[in-house]
Amino acid sequence: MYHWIPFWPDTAAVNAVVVNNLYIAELGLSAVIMVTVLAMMLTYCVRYRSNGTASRGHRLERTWHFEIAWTVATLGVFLIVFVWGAQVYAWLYEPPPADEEVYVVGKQWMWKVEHPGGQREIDALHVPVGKTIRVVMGSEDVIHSFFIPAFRVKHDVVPGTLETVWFKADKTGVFRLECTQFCGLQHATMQGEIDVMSGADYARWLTSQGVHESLAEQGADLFRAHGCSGCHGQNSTVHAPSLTGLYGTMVHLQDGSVRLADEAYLRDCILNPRSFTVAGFPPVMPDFAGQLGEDEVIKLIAYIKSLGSKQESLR
Amino acid sequence: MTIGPNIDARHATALPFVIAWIVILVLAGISAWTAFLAIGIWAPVVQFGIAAIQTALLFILFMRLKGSPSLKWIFAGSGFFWLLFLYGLSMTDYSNRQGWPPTQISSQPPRQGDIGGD
Amino acid sequence: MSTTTFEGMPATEPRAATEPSYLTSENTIASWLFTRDHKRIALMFFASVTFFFFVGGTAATLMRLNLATPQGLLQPAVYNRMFTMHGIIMVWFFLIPSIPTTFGNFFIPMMIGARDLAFPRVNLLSWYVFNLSGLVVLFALVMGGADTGWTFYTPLSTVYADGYVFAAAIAVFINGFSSIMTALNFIVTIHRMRAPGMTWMRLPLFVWGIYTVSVVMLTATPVLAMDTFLLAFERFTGIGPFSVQHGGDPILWQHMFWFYSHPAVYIMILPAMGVVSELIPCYARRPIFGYTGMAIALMSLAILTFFVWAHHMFVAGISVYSAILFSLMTFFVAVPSAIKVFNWTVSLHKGRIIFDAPMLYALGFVLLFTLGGVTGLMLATLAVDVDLHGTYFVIAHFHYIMVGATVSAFFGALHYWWPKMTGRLYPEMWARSAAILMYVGFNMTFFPQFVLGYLGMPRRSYTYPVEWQSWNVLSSAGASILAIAYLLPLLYLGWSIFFGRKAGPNPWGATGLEWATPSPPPTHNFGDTPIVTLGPYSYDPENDTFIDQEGVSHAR
Amino acid sequence: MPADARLEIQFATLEQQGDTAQVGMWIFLVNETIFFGALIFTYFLYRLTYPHEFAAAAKDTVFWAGTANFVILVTSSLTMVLAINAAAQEERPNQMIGWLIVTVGLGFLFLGVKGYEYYLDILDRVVPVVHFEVKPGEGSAGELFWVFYWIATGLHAIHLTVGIGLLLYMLLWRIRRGEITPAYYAPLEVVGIYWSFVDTVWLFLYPCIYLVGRS
Repeated sequence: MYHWIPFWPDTAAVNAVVVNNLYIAELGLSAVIMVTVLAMMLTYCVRYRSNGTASRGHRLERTWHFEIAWTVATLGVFLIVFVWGAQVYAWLYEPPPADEEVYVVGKQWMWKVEHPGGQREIDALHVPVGKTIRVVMGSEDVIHSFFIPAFRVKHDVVPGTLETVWFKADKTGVFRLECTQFCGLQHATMQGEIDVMSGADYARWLTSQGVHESLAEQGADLFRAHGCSGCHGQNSTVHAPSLTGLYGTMVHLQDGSVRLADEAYLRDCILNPRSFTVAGFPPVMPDFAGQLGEDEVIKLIAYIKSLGSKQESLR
Repeated sequence: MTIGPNIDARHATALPFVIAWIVILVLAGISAWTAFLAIGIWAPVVQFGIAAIQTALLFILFMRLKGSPSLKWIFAGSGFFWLLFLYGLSMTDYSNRQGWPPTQISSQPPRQGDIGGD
Repeated sequence: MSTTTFEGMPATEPRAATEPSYLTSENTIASWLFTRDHKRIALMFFASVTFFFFVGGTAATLMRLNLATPQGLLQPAVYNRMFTMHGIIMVWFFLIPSIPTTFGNFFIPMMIGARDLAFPRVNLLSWYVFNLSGLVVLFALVMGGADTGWTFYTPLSTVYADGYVFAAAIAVFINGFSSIMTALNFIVTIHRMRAPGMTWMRLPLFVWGIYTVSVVMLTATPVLAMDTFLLAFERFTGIGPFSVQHGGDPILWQHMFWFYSHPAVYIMILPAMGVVSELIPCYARRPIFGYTGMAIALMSLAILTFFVWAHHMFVAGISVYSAILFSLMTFFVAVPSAIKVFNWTVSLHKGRIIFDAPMLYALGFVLLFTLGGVTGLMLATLAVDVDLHGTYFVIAHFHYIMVGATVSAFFGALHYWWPKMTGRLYPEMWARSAAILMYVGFNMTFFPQFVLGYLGMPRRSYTYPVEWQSWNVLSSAGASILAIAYLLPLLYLGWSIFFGRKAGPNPWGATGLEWATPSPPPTHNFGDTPIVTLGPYSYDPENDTFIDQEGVSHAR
Repeated sequence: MPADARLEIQFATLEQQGDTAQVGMWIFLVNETIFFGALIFTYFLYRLTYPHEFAAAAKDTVFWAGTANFVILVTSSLTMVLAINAAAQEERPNQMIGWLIVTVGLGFLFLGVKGYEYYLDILDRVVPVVHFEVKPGEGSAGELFWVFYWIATGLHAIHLTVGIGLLLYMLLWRIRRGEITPAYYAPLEVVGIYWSFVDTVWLFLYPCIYLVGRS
């Protein structure tokens, strides 16, 4: 390849292949439309130039059936493209069961990554090839956008909630990680690397990080330090919902609604518990908004998830 | 299509306006009364329904839409019509966005794929 | 004034030729500053928007200069302020007001046979409010600028940005009043001031374009006004409906912002479509293909444009179902645009085409608009948008529409109506070269950005990896050609005011009512109100004749 | 129609001029409707999201003041209409002036009540950021209600002040110079339309602000 003039980005994930196909189809459609318009325009411009001798008689007068035919044809083609795009979109934003999970916190101007084993990285993400990776993302300040061009994966990271994307890399190598939502002065440098490794390399990398505590263990420390265990612990006398096996279940709330206990729900419960009083429990939990950083919340969530989940039974 | 200054019979009497004024105030009384009843979601429904009726009275009588050409009717309605776009289409997002509203009012459990769980 | 007639035109004396032209009737400064003449206000608007065009263009030049090297030549803070100011100024101070306030102001009353707009004082006030908002934005710029991007996304704009965001938001807020006043004036004028016989289906398509754009301005701008008001409030006090700390939703800002700013794209393009629908029949010497369809397409664009705004938010974390709905709506809105492209192209069929500068601009418009349109389809496709959102692909796409198409139409309109506005002809060869140069420079600037976008270059970055430099240098080189193409008309049009050949009342042999007046027109346009008997565009390419809207036949 | 000093050059007749002015005002109200509608949209969104917090916060609004102002405004709309009625009839110019003065008086009365209510609000510590105390049950979203309260009532008061200014302009300038006659009183009608619209805004603000959390 002419490396100095790149035309096509790396394609290194199953997500990317699917998006590529759609993109190529649309490029073809665009080319057909452009060439049609250009050919018609050039033909008419040459043939009917002011000193041309072509006949000007019998112009198209009753035009409505041309217009209707043209309209219906374009609408039909557009609808096909729409359905295709919507299907892929729903697939892209509906995470399948994950082999691995990582947590990412966006912060002016870096990506902080935490692996479940407690390994931490900044502006870098090591993942194994051929595994479905689920990325749970939060923001500490402004809206960022998590973008891996080689995977065609992007999602905004909005403060105040947790977002999820997934990908399955199918090629080892180093790819770009970007922020595509302008986030302040050094937005342009809020970039990193995705290092896709073979399974063995990845396992070696994980152990070489010199980590003593997994994310869930760190969460357990926080769980005790902030007094959560006083009410939610095994031997507590306070009437509080048990967290064991909570993740992935449907929770009935006081106001009659039902929520799936996913990461975003757990985050909301920790930070703003009174809006999420579980049916049958008194609303006594203090709210932790302002006391916990996004990465601490993520550790707590990792701990709660480690208490067992009903994921298997849901599928 | 010239519409002259409205010198005609409907200006001669103040009676319709006084009646409309009384109706608006009575409706306002009902509206305020519902606020003190424990009827939950129906209170705002009744209140804003009454506000709509009062608005119609003000627009048609006090602002003299009655007897005006359709052009003014169209413009009088189009502001509200355009607001429907804002309210309706925004609600397609807010009614089933992941994690919004934080306390979900519908008792419909969200679809699994929508939440991104498991 | 000149009464020179076009070669071959019947030497009928134009109406009210004895009345002095609007340019020369009074010559004091006060007669300009307190004028109620729509034509003078149009020229004042023209001066204002041209000034802001070059301010915004300077910012763009600095940006392209910075991006010629991977590590950037400017300080990051300066670059961030440049693209923010480029966006704010180009969108609200050039593109949105450009065609409506200059050519709309000048020609709407003339095309419908009125002596002035319905509310001349409101029209003048609109100019003052516009300049007031311009002063506020220049104040923000001089004091250090804002660094949020023109989209002001919260919470960056409310809490974290350290520029003059408050002043910039207030400038946008004030600017909205100007938009609303102008739009209101046009709607009332087109409804109530049409000459006898000027039915809706006899309106020139430019009038349709301005009417629809006014409806969009009137109904979209108040949402932006409230949105920026709340933003300024939150920036000032620290609390407001977008504040995450208080349970607010930062995405609400985006909803209300794009509720305005998507229609704003149509505010820019609808009048341009109107202009092109004037130019093509005039220079192809044949009636426009599918007049009714064109008018319906304009109206449906004006409505449909309100249903698609969340396609700017497909990756923002909105509901998946909502995103699918908005994507579908976006494909629907593409249909009227496709109809228009088709009709413009077919309007060349069996014409007698003259390649004067306005026609070159119009043909360039159609091609650039089509390319912008098909790439818009790609962005409307949900899955592809996930990849392309926030990259240079988006930049290239909307510049094709907003700069390629709208600015081409602006220059086309400027050349087409220049003889009417000033009474002088522009130098044709210079104008043709500028038009071709602009087309070449534009494509060279923005086509590489499509490639860069798909490669993954994020927008609003002052720096990028070395391997993308070749594309960026190409783009910057194109930008310098484009800059020359934009400066050229300033020179030769300026020259033509003093030295150009005098223009007759109807140098192009066009059918509209505005050409039934002398060039430049007298203060009150028409001595006696014209009576319209025909629709626009009664050109006959077979015999090379045309019939103006008052029913008089002319040989060209 | 004979040539008239009040007829502007772009119009053919006074009828056309007067009617065009009214259409212009209606089109302006499209814009105003959407402006306030967008604000009320943010209100609805957060009220649906935080019903309990909004109820707790809205309990502290001054019910009697809002209701009194409702009555005052609706009554002023009536007197405005009566003034226009009188303007249409040759024999009643003094009645027109009388009703207009009553309308202006009611406008000032509204602002007086509103001002006193603001004073009570400040005593109650419900001014976000500068002077705010979180009441039980409000949570942080309660402050959003008060942000809406101050912005909405403030913007409404500005609109009403503009209305009073327009009425005074009519009274002290147009009417005094004899420009409002039974043959041409469109300017007064235009002001009347605007005045009633400001009233309409209050019809919606009243249940938004004063009728929440009372049960």
